[in-house]
Amino acid sequence: MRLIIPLAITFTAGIIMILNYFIPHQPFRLLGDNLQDWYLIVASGAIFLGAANLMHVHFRKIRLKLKNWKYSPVTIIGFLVMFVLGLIYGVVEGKPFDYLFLNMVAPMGATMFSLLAFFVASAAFRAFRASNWRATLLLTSAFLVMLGQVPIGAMIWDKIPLAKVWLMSIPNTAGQRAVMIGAAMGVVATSLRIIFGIERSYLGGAD
Amino acid sequence: MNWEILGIWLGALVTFCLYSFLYRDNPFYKFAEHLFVGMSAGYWVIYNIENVLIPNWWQNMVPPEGGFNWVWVIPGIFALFMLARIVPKTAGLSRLALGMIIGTGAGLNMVSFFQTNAMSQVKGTIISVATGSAWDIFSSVVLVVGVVSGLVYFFFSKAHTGVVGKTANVGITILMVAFGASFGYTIMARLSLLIGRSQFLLEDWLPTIPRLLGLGG
Amino acid sequence: MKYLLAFMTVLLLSAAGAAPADSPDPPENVVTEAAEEFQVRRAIDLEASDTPEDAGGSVRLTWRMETEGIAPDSLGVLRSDPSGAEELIKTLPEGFVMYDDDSAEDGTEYSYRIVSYLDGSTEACSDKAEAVSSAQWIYHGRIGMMIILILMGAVIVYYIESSKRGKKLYIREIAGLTAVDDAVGRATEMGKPVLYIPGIADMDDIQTIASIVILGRVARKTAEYGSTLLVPTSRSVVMSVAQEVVKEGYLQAGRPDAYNRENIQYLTDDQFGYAAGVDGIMVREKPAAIFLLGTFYAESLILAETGRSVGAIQLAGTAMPSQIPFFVAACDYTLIGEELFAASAYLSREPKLLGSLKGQDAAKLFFVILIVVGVIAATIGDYWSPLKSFAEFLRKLVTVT
Amino acid sequence: MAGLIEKLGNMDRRIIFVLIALSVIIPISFNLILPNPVGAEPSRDLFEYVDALPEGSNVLVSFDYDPSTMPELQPMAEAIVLHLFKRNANVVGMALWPQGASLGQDAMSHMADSLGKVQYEDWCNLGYKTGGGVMIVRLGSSISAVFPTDKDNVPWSEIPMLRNITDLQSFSLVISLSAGDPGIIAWIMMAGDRFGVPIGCGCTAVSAPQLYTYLQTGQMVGMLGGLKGAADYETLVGIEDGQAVRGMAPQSVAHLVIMLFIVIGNVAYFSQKKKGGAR
Repeated sequence: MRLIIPLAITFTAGIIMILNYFIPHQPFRLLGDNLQDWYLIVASGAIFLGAANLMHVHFRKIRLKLKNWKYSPVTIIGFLVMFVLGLIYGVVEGKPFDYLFLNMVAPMGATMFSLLAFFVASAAFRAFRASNWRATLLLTSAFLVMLGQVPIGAMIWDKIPLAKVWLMSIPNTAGQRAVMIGAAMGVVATSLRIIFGIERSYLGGAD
Repeated sequence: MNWEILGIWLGALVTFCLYSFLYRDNPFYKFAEHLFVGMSAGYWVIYNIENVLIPNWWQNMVPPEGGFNWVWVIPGIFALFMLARIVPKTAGLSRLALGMIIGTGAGLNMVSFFQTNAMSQVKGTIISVATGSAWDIFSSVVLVVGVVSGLVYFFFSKAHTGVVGKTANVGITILMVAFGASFGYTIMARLSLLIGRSQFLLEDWLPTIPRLLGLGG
Repeated sequence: MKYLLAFMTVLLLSAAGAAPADSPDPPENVVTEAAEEFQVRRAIDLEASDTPEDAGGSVRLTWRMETEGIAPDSLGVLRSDPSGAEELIKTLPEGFVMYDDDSAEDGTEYSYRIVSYLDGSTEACSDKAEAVSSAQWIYHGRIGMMIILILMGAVIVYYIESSKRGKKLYIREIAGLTAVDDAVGRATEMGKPVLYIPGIADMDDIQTIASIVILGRVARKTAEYGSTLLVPTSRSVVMSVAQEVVKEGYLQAGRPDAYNRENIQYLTDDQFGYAAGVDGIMVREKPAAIFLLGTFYAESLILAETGRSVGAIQLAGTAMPSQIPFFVAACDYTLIGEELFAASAYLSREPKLLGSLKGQDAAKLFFVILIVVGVIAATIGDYWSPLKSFAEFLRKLVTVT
Repeated sequence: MAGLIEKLGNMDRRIIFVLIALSVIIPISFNLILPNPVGAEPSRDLFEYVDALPEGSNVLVSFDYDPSTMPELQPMAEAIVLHLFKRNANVVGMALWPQGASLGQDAMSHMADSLGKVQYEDWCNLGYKTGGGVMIVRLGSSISAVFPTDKDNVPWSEIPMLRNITDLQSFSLVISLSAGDPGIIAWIMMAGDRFGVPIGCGCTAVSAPQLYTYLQTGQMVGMLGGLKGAADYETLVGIEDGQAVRGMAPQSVAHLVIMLFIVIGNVAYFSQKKKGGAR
């Protein structure tokens, strides 16, 4: 019983968004636009929930002296510094909040991102082994494309860059398309199940 | 105090701390990781306030030029429902907000995925395979066969035996070639990121050391 | 030399043209012969029409500017209603060739003209153009898609209903999903936790929802086996939904006492901040099984490689085509694209979910046939034109604007 | 020996990490430049197309990017503009992205100065206009109607080199340096498909894979993809120590290291398998 109202809201919202896509006439245009704005606001407002949880988890860690609790103050202070500076100075360029973002948060993000250069290497080393013919194909096409990407490929044989182009434009396109079309079917079916209330486990228990 | 140099040093410091993870987990990484999680969480809270809640909600509800738009109370209430989870007694209210978020997402995703991922991809595959050189014809055939057999691989209600099985086999084979090519192609972009960080350390940070020593001496 | 001559001529011409405009007393607000005398460019070919496929209240104006003469510094859009009263509705910077009048009333016939201003005075004026605004009920370019979508929805709903009525449906083995039990079992034996990562997208993303449904199944398994389940999330809403779903899973397994809310925690919305945090959890908690299901971007390999290095069994799944290769390379099992969405049906074996899978297959079959027939028609159409137009028709059917 | 190979097959991934780091740091520190031979690639196609243009051809270059993608696209822009100037083409610049106009200005004036080319006679910059694809269609009927003046408000009629340019079909080639949308796809659909103007493109490495289709169908005459494409064009034009060519050195070394590891992994795998089979 407690699920009926949420499911009704889900249904209404879903149907409005679909109709809004096909019908330019009012009231669907207005409803659809509003719903998207509202969605954004509700999802953004929820961030306080996450922030509260983060603080709760780390304060609890300190209180109960759980494993690695000594690092929890770092998270708490880091959060509070950014939060308070943001409230005081706003996101204006050249202010402390912006300074800390540019000189600490952004470089940390870039560094984590760049770890990928190491991880693609180790993943390639371990995964690309010709253990069966399908793995051999995976390995060969990766190897050819890598060769085609750098000058050494053309030095070995001037057709290697061409092979790279072909692999990227034909089998790669075909594979991507198959995955995309299939995934779209999955999305449509799942959305339908959600809108019609057949899939409702995301709401948790029925009672 | 030179703020620019301090900034470069802060950036370099956290960069080294995070890179130390490549060796093994260690106190430096733990420190930087906890700092990163905390600071970025704080950043995103402010970001959401400044870029969504104030312009998209507050300024619509209470326009700077005066007045009050009652409609905008509704998303505010839904957002409060979401936050009601903090108190166990009112946690059930969050389902209303959840229903709205998920319904909107489902409706929106359904049509947009169908358009960009299904319709346009199918359209791109309806081609004539008999144009150009022998090689072009071969390529077009591979493209069409790849898409079709790839789709057959995703059939769930048919056992992969007989013709279906053979076609599905061709499909997964082409998928593997595609994955290999895509992996190989991406390596360059990933290395560029490392090159960028190395240039920061070698060309921005390293030269500040003699300058600092010069200042100190 | 040729250029130089041309340049000189142009200079002379423009000097001659520009001089009167700079004269001390410009004529004021007259749209008379003066316009021609000074040759200020005017708008030509003005066309007004109802803005297509909108909710009404809008008229679209398009025009071109003359290419000879002095450029005006701004343009004015004048509108007169049936009573004949003319008003200036918009002043545009020079260079515009299009304007949507969004203040039109549906059903009223308006007459428009564009005037050219120079130094604040009206120097030239276009011919008039009339239009009536109206609202439309459908986007014409989306009718084909609507038909296909309705058909697809009907087929899916049909199969769901027929399987609810007890029709037995076959579903093929999905490599990887059979491993869920083993993975959780192994974690229990080793006394290590299970780590579940629901991607970095928010709850509106269908992949996240699919992942959350699977999380419910995994939670039930961990509750039955009695191992710890850790769920770090990158979105607040996902965190609260995950808490709800995991709690329900433990309840269904009859172990509500074992549910620990603290194990499902929010880290940060930041993509790489989240990756750093999850990496930390992986190396410190050393999970025996890791599930990476949902929407992933570049962080996919950062997570999968670190998980690999701590020796966990990894099961990944995503519909992001660009990230699948990395999961295939670094994980033990990978659900590719649509398999992620099929997983909940496969794991639960609920008839209505299986029915929707069957419906998906029917839809795929439709597209396969469409592609095959289309390609054959287009290919033969190169030599026999009736088939060419049929191929064009099929292509148009799947064209969305 | 066999034991060593086996050990190599299971080597600690940290050894790979160290070698990857070195293969990036060393070339950067020593400013290494490696030869960059260009095979029969889309970048060569574009170069040869430009190279075969008759002297005095009109070429439109659209700078559809912003500073975030400069590392990849600016070297392309400079190399292409240099080549066009060397071919004595009339270069007309414009932009679909607001910040592209000034980036294009930098590239064109920099290259023009080095070759003694004169603004308004050999090149000009029409600047930025909003509207993407819709605007491009308008260029098909009249360019001066959309751009009555250039970027610095010099009237169309006062720019001598524009005298013989009326619409898109006045151009022998359109090159879009494209970082996304609006960009090359709009040019292909609106200028290429509708008005039959040959289209060339320079794009980021991320967007290159999806653009290969247009090469296959002949909707583009050539393409520069990412840093490699930029380095190719620099090499073909003869810029020996270009920005992109220098950036390719760490890329090449690191690629080689990764490929070497793949080979080692497979050798180890097979030697192990052989041993297992013998048992």
